[in-house]
Amino acid sequence: MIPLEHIVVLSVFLLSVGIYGVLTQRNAIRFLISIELILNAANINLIAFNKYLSTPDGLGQVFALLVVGVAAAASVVGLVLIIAIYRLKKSVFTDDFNLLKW
Amino acid sequence: MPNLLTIIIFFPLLGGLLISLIPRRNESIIRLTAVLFNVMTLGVVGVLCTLFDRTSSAVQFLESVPWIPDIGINYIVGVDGISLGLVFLTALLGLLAALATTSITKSVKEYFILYQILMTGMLGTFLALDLVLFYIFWETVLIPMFFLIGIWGGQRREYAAWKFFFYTLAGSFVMLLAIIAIYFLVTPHTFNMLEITSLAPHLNNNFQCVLFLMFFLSFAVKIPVFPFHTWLPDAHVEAPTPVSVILAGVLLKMGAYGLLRICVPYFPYALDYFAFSLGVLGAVNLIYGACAAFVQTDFKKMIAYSSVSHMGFVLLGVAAMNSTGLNGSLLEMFNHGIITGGMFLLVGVLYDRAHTREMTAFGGLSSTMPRYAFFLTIMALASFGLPGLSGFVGEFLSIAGIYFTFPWLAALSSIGLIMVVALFLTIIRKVLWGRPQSAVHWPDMGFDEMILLCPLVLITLGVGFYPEIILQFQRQAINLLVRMS
Amino acid sequence: MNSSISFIVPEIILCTGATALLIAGAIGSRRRLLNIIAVMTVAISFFSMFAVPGNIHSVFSGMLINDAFSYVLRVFVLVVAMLSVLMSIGYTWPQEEDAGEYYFFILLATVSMMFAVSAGNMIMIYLSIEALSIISYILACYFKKDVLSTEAGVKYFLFGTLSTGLMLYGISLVYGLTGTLDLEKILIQLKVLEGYAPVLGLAAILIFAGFAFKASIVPFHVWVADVYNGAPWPVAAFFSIGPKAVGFALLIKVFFGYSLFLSSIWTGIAVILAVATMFVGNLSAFHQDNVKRLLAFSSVAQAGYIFAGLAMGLSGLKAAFFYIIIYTFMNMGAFACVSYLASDLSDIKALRGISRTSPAGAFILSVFLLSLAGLPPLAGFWAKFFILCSIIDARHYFLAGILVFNSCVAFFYYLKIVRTMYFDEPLSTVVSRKTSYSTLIVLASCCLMVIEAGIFPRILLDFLGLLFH
Amino acid sequence: MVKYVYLIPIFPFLAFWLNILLGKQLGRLSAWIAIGASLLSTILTFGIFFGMVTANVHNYTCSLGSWISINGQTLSLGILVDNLTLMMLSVVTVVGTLIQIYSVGYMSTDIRFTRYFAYISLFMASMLALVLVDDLLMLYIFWEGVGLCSCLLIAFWHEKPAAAAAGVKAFITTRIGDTGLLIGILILLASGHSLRFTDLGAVQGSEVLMTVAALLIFLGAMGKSAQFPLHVWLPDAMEGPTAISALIHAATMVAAGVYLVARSYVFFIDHPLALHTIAVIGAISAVMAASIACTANDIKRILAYSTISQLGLMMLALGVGGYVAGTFHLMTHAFFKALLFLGAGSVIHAVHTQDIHQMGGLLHRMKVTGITFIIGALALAGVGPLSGFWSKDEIFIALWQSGHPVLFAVAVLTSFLTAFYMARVIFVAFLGISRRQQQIHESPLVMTIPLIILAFFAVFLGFLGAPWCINGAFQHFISPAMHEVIHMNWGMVILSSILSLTAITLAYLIFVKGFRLPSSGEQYFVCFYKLIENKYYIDEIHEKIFIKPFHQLCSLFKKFDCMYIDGVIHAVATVTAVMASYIRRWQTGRIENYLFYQICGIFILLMVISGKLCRIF
Repeated sequence: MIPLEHIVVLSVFLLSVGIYGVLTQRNAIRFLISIELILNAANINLIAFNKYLSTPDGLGQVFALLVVGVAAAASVVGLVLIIAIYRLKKSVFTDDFNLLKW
Repeated sequence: MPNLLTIIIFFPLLGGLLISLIPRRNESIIRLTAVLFNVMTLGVVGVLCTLFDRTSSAVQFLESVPWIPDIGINYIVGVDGISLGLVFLTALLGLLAALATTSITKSVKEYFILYQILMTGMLGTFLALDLVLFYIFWETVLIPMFFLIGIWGGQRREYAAWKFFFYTLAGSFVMLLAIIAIYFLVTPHTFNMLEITSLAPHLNNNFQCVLFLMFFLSFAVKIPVFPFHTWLPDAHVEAPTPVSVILAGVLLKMGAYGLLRICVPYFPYALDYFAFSLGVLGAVNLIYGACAAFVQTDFKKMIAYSSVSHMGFVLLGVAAMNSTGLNGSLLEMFNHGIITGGMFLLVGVLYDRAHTREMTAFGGLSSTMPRYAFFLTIMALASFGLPGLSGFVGEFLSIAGIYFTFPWLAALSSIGLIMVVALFLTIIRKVLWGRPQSAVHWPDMGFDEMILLCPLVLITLGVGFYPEIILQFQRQAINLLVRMS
Repeated sequence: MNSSISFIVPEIILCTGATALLIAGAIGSRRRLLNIIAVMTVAISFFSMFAVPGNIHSVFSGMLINDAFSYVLRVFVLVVAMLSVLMSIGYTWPQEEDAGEYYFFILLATVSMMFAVSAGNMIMIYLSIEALSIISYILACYFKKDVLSTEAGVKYFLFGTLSTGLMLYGISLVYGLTGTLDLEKILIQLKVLEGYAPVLGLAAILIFAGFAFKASIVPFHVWVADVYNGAPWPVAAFFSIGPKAVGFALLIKVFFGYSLFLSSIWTGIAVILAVATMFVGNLSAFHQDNVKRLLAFSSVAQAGYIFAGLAMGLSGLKAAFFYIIIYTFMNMGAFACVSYLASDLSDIKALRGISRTSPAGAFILSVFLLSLAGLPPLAGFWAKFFILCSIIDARHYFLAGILVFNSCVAFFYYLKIVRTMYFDEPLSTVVSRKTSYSTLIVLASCCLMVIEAGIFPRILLDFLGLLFH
Repeated sequence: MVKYVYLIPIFPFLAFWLNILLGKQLGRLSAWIAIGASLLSTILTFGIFFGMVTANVHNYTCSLGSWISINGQTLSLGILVDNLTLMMLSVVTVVGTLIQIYSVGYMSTDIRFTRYFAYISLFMASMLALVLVDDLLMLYIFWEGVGLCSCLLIAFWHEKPAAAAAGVKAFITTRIGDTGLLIGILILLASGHSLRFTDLGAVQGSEVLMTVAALLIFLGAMGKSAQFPLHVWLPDAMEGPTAISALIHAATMVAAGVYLVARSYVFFIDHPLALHTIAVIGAISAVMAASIACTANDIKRILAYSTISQLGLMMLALGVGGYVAGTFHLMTHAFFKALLFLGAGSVIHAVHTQDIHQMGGLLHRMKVTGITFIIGALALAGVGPLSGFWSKDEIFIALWQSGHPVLFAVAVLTSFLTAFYMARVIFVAFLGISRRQQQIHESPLVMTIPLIILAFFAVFLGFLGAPWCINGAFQHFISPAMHEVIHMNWGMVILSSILSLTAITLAYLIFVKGFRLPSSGEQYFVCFYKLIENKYYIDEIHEKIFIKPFHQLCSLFKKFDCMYIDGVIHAVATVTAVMASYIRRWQTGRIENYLFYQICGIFILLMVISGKLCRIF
């Protein structure tokens, strides 16, 4: 069996990639993808912990499923918003969203 | 009347509420209502004075209602010899200032609403005996004052209003911290000022000193004590006449009153420790105020700085820590209220005619406005402490008090005595003497203006001739204060 | 199960009403009807709170908890919803939008807030926060054609998803450490987890960041000004009180009730963040000429005060609670009043000389602003006073000093608005405002609350005393 | 009768209020109200005077009620009537009444006629009360009162800038002395002593402190009596109406300083250092002022310096123990100096100039004025047997007996100079040829009658104290404890007669015959003359040492207020504002920055929690 540590390292790696993406990407779509990576890192954690815990009751897996659903909803809303702003600004680059400041 | 003090405090507010119901176009009715309410307030205060037992040092007419029992905040009001004179002063100047509002023509309704709130705040400050209540009334004064200066003031009214507001606000916030700190330091925890009087002196010395300084800072801004005084000339100058009267006559006394009510009885060790510094500040105030006033070109500013100077006597009296000094201090507060109130009224009279306050615009009024000259001369003489007028008694007692404690300070302050004379004689010389500056002759004071000054002049003369009129009310309370500190 | 259902009756009513509104809006009902339905739904839900059984501790196998804390907060959330709905009715919408949809989102946001405050499980917390966030994104860009509104939505979305995503990661770590997501069980497990402190700390901070984002604690506050600025007035008002209260409620619940942080470190962190929040909020508001942004930053600063109270243990908790309630009314009142007086403009110039044209409005707005500033005897003073009491009681004199300094700064910008209304000459154009009853109700109730709680704070305190006895 | 003594100041006081409040309505009647009031006071004074003398009562005290209590002592308004009081009362009421009558004529054309009489009534009231009260604090109160009246009356013609400035200067300068007096009173109070004059002899306490107290009290007297270096106000005070100069600045108020020293003499006696100081200050003032008077050209200023000089002589006498001499000279001086001033006033009234060189030959045009003036001048010069002669003699004797040769020499020199400058005035202004074309008329009767009455006193008052006449009645009266018989000191009589005659002769040679010094001495003399003509530059020194630094201090404080205190306040505001605008820029509007903040925040919190930062807190 793969040790828990490996999976946790994977999840941390995914988290790091997600955060890196969030901090560096200017494209809103790429940003969305990075967020998904973070969510999935958490999901991996949840499932793995559920598996390796002494009393597996399926809680983590259920939660992961819920997260997938919620993340989908969030992505939808996000995409809608990005489309809405693309209509107005003809851009999906976050640098251009700077009317509101100071 | 069991709730006499509550009536006194909230009666003006009631007037304000009533005024807010009057349509704004009925200006004369608004004015009349305001005056009427102030007359009645003064009447009730008069009743209070007659019912007051002057042989007792205790707090009288005590009312105590639990307010926020969780942390022991109560609505406690009471009057003793220290506050009685100031309450009377507030009610009297309140009435006079409400009468002296002919120059207020803009938004009369708002003016009087704010004015009535201000009255409540001031009366409450003098009568409250719970620290939180005291603080609330103290702060209540702030906003009406900000508006009264900021809306109805002179050229630089906004600057003055902001400056006044922030100076005082910063000070009062420090006081708030001190109030809360003292609550947690005394056991049992209480905000009751009378209970703290017996509890606070047992605090350890460091706490006493720190708390003393915090309270003092707040009061120092209000008094004002050098170097926290620069709001005063601006605020006084820019405020309209009646507001200047209240500012100088009553507001400054709030700080000094706090000193007597809180700093002196609560922190005997700290008072002892800081007495000399306090005295030095008093002397500095006295000299600095007089000097700074001397070179001003604005009549009102001169009077304003002279207030700084006069408050030096109050500080000196407190620093003396003996009954002579404290009596002098308290009496000087009362006298200063009367005299400077009158002075500002007189400046207002001139401003209404000349529309300027530059000293160079005046001169020779002694010949063209003899009645004005009469009043101004008496007020100026009283200001510099001519014996036989009220100013002298307070100043003499303060100086005597400080002499008994710190002789050298008395010697230093006596330089101030000379400077004050120079200041007021210069005012007389520039305003009343000389050839009339302007070709236009201003009409002499009318009946309406004289009626405002007459009570002040009478009190000035009365107290000067027979100071017992005031002293008899305060003596017992001061004695108690001396015993405590 | 029966009791579980009866427990969530108010939420069910809200959901039903929301669905009805959505349908009614879609079939083109008149706005008036939608308004009535929305108000009625919230009102019925409010009254149904009285029917919630009090004898059960938890429902849905511990997902929701029924204690005094959550009960009070649910009622409170409903009050917030009512105020928001009323304000929305009175608000002059610049664009003809689908009101049914709007109320639908508001009511759903209310439902998710109610779930959040009564949550007993991390899953529930995550779900309700995420739901609240998603609805908020949509509400923020409610004016789809408006660049500002859309930008606000996008920014909110980008910021919010990252926050909730990280929070989720934190929750997953907690799950890994304790093997459970039930808050009470976590509490038991935590006691044996000394060795895992660093990981637990990471988890706690990620979760904390998620809540702090809602409560707008620095540095998780950056979205606040931009989103409030872009969002419509009633939405901004709603954001400034609803989600923020929820954020604080969760902070209290998770970090106090279940002490997810080690308490000794908690105080230090909370003090630093409170100070930072106060300073950043107040100083950013200092030069604002945009009233909406000004109020946004002021709400950040207010969060700082509340948080400072929270840092001070139990007495501070009560003070913070008092503050949140008072804050809700005065902030709501301020938003409603400005939006009413400035006729949807957010520049401070729109308020010039308002005192001449609308003296009562100017007076009421001054009451709210001065209460926010903490002037006695208004309610805001007591709120600050109790916070200060708790701080000084805990001997954090330095923090007390900073709070007081910040109050001074805050006085400046609140008074700046007041002075604009009273000192300046009115604009030449005479604007005619449409005054609706609902606006009046909002203003009057908030104003009364602010003054009443200022003169008799005891009533509210006694009420809170029940909560914390 | 003596129990009505408190009415003496009350009459003028009532007259003051009547005049000040109803001035316009009363018109010229106000003068007669004032005069009536002081006549009543005069009558009452003399009634009491004779009542007490015939009953052989030397002392009367009574208390009119308590005023204030300090340091455990109750200070009450008390009255002390003894022979010194009676003498002062008589002088003040008589001279006061006469001068008021004179003023009716002198001020007849003035527009502020009623106010003049109001002020003068107030002055009379304060002065009489000052004389009557029995303790130092009460004295201080009325002391300030007379000072105020003096100031108001000096500046009576306030349209003249010089008059206004002189009024202010007078009050401030005397106030410096008064402050000393106040501190002196406080020293006595603080050491628990009674402030009553009758108890001052029993004062115990540290010698140094009490000497300081005595010196401070004398400082008050210096201010009032215009003694060096506080004398600068008196010459300027001549800007006031001449009648005022006569009443206040010659006869009564300035004598109050001497009165104060005489009144608390028992106290000074115990502190020899203080007494010596009095003598020295008196001597300096006497000779300095006399020398200045020799060079002055303004008739009133000559008289003013003469007053300073004569007051100096009185102080000198008191300082060496010549109590009787001092008070005697005080009395005689009051009359003849009032006479001289009134005479000068009469002259000025007629010729409208004060420069003696523009006068001349006045004696022929103004017979009454001229003759009375000359009588006064001779009395002042100490020509026997006029009153000044006798009192000056007393002073010489006192000095001689005290055994201070220098002080005696100073007195002799002063006396010589006095005779010289008075002779100068007479020769230049009254004799010789007229230098003016215009018609000069004698003043009206209302002015000349007081002159005549005063001249009568100037001639005969001295006999009260002349040893051969009624056996030194004055000496026994003023100092009832003295019982020895007074003898004529013929040596002194001869000395002073020679002195005055020489001086007059010298003046005659110089101013009538045009006698000049040999040119070799001239050079040296010119320097000296210049020094004197510029009044020893004392005004300039005052200006340099006190007034200019004061003004500089004032400007400094004003600047300090604006620049430093307000500067700090504004700096605090500016720093906040700058910080605010800086922090505001953090809100860049770019979402990537926001996310960066968020991640950073989390990292910082992590660091804190891992124990690296939390130690700080």
